[in-house]
Amino acid sequence: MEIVILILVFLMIVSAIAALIFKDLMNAVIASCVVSLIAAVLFYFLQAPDVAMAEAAIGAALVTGIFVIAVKRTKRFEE
Amino acid sequence: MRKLISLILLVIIAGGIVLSLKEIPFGISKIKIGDYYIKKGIEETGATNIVTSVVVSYRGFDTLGEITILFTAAIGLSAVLGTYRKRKAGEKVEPPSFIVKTGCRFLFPILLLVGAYIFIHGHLTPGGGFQGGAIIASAFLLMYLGCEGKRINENTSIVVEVLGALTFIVLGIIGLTIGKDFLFNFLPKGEPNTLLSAGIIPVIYIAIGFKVGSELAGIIDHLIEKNQ
Amino acid sequence: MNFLSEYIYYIGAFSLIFIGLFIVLAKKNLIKVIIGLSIVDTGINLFLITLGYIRGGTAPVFSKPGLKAENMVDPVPQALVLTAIVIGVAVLALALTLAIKLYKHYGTLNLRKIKEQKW
Amino acid sequence: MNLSIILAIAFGGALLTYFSGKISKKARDVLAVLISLVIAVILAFFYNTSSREIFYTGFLDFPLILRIDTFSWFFAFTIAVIGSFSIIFSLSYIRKKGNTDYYYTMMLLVIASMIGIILSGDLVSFYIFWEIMSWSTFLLISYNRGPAIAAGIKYIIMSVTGSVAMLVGIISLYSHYGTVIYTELSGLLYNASSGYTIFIFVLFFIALGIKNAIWPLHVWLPPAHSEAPSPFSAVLSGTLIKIGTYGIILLIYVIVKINVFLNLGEGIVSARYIIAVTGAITILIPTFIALLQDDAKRLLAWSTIAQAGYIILGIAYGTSESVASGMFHFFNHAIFKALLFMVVGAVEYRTNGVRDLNSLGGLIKKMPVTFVGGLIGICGLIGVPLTNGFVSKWLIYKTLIINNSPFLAFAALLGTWGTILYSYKLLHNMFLGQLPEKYEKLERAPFSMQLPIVILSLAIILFGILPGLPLKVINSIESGFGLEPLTINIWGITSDTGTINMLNLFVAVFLIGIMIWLIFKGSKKSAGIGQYDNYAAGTTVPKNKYHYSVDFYGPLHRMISPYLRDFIDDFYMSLARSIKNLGNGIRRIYTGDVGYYAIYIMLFLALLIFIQIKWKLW
Repeated sequence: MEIVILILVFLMIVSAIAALIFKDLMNAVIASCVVSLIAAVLFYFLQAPDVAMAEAAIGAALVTGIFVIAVKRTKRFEE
Repeated sequence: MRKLISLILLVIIAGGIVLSLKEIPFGISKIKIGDYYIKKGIEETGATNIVTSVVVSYRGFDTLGEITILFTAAIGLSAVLGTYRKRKAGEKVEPPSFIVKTGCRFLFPILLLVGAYIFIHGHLTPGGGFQGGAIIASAFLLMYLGCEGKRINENTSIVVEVLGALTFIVLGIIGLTIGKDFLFNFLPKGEPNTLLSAGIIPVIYIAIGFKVGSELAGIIDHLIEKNQ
Repeated sequence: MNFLSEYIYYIGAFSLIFIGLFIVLAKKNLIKVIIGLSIVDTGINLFLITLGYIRGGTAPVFSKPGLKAENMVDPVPQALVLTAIVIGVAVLALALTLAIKLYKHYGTLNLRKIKEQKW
Repeated sequence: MNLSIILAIAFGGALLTYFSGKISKKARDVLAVLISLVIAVILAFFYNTSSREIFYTGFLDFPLILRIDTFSWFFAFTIAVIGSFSIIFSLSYIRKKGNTDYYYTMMLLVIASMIGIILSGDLVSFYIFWEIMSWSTFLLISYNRGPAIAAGIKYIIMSVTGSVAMLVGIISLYSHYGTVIYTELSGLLYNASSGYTIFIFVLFFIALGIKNAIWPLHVWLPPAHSEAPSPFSAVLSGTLIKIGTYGIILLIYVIVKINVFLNLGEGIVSARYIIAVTGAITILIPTFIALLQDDAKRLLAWSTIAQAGYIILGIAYGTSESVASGMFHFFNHAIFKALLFMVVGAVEYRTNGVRDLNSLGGLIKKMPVTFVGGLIGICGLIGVPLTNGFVSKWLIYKTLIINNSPFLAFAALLGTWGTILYSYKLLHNMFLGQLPEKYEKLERAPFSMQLPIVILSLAIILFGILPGLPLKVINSIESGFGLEPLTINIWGITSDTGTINMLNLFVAVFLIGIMIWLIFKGSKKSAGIGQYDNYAAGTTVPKNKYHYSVDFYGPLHRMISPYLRDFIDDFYMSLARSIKNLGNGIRRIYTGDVGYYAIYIMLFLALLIFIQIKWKLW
């Protein structure tokens, strides 16, 4: 069980760093979506199903959608 | 240079946080006021989901403030983005593929249903108005992605939003008019763990669900459609 | 290993916060900065929930008859984080709208080039 | 009659005027005049009464007290009368300009707050009314926009500085003695250490001195007086700066008490001597700066500072004669300076805003009543016998000479000589000499302007011949202060060291006048020569080519102007500039780049954490 959590946190940090590194904003947005998604899973493990649900619905779906729209309206690549 | 400075600053801050976190162990009970809510929650509010009873009943006033923030953000967004964009004739919109289209059509009502289920059962199971509203809003996001040319009627969304907020406030004020506190739970509490229980909590959560759903859908609508 | 499993949630939460802060401090692109802010947001939420966790506790929902009140995790941070997430999305949407407007106005998202936010 | 009713009428009337202006312009004009007159009339009934009332108790545990005695009656009545005259004067003056409702409201508000200051019986209500006065004055000074706004800002910055100093003084008094009521404070400083008394003195003097434009604190006054609308300049110069005088008298004679004041310090470094010398400097320097001015209102503004110097000198000198002269001069100055500003205002009104002394001239034929007003005004200003200024100046010279202060007396005399020069320049360049062609068709000043001018001129003569009227009031004020009253009668003052009897002087002047008239009558009649009937170098002088009021006092100007730069003003300006530069320097941290702001926040956080790790302060 613990090893699963360790892997999840590791993945989360890696995708956060990926969001930092990616020059393509679309990829960075997807990476941050992954961060949110894993956070939602961690919330579930932390016995907070309400928050997990909210994070999954909002953090992973809505925020990503909004980011994608914003990136499409502006510029895709970081200078 | 700038990255170096940021890194040094963050290292110092991280050091401070590590020092202060040494005194807060993980997984040990630090519970203070939450204890009361857990022990008396069902008795006092009738909701089996304690988080719901905290959000809607014990700290209902906070929640009212919070949906006000949401509302303000939505207003600010529409004020910044301004008027409708007329789609130019020559502008080409990439049509969604067949699979996406069908999938969206198929998923949209199911998502609505799931959202509604979540906020109706907010006082019994995990979930509630915010989560359900967000799921409904993401259903609309899906609709925008998949179903070309369909959009929300703006007036309807505003009416739903206002009705949701109004329900919340009116229910709160009724508590005042019968001589108790704001947001007093005046309806019968009923049997715990049944759908019709917990007095006004499910009503308020349903109102919040409608409000959040229509508001977030409105935000998406603005971001996608309204632009020059 | 023991240390890691003890503090893994804290490590995760603060890694998110610091990575987000680093993005805010060091990146030039406005959308990237907003992504950083959302990561900080997630990290803080995770930290708050972690604070309320009790080892071996159950979620604060009396969905089954046999659950004991003594064994439940703290519901207060959960309620707080719930509202924080919703506010977070609203603020983020507003920030992105402003970013779009800035892009429309200046034709760039580079913060070093958008210099007229001076008073 | 209640004192709070006066204030209610004054403040309520100001508001009412504003709203009535929205309905009808006529009603507003009538209402404004009526309110100011009603206040003056009500105040007149308070003559020789003394009462005290607590009009509000709920203010932060401070009772707000109103009180009236002869001292405050004297000031309040003067202010109310001058105020109502200048409102009458405004009737036609302000008609050409916009925003009239606002003007009348502010004008009434200034008068109301001044009366409030005078009537208040504790320092907290004093301060509240003081602030109302400062701000409404600021709004009126910058009424004309343009350079007036700069003048207003200069005024309000200095005024706020003063207010803050005074607030510190009030708080300090409260924390020491637990009360801010005059009657309870009075005499308490007797036991205080002289250091504390000086501290209180300095704080209050910054505030009061700025209002009263004492020499190093005067820089706001010349631009403010010259840019404000003329009727308001009359109020400003005639009464508003005298609120500072009132405050100084209040401080020295009511709160601190005269015996403490006279014992504060020793010899040359005593408070009395320092303030008196400051007064003398305030007479000298501004008088000669006034001589150099070409703007009529600016000239009068500098003259105001100089005359305020006489008042301060008289009050601070501390003998019963000098205090009487100070207060009498306050009264006189209110009359003749208001009159002179009205005269200049009338000319300005008819010539469409010309105040430049080099381009006016010869208006005596066009505006004779105004000219006579101006003549009597400058006579009062100089102190010609049979005008009120004579008596007050006589008193100050006398007391300075008797009490062995020759240098102060000489300064006062020198100031008078300078006064003669600049006030003649004012009168000459406006009314005498050549009439420029463009003013051929000038009309007389309207009735609403002539009326206050005439009344104030008559008042100058009246109080010049019958100085006993105001001196009687001043005498009873002085006995209230614990000073020995003067022996007076209606015609003048009698004492061992010198008697003044205006009856004799009146008869003498009258006889001399008849003699001069007879001589002129008996001598040959002079031939009248037209203005353009002259020629030089064999040809007629072209019209408007030479205008001999230009560069009036030219040689004197060249001689003294290098010494008389307003270096105090330069000093303040350089101070302001350096502060501005400092602010601009600090502003550079706002780069306009959001990333930097985030770094600042993080830097601060990191600094706090670093301090905690290193020293464990909290």
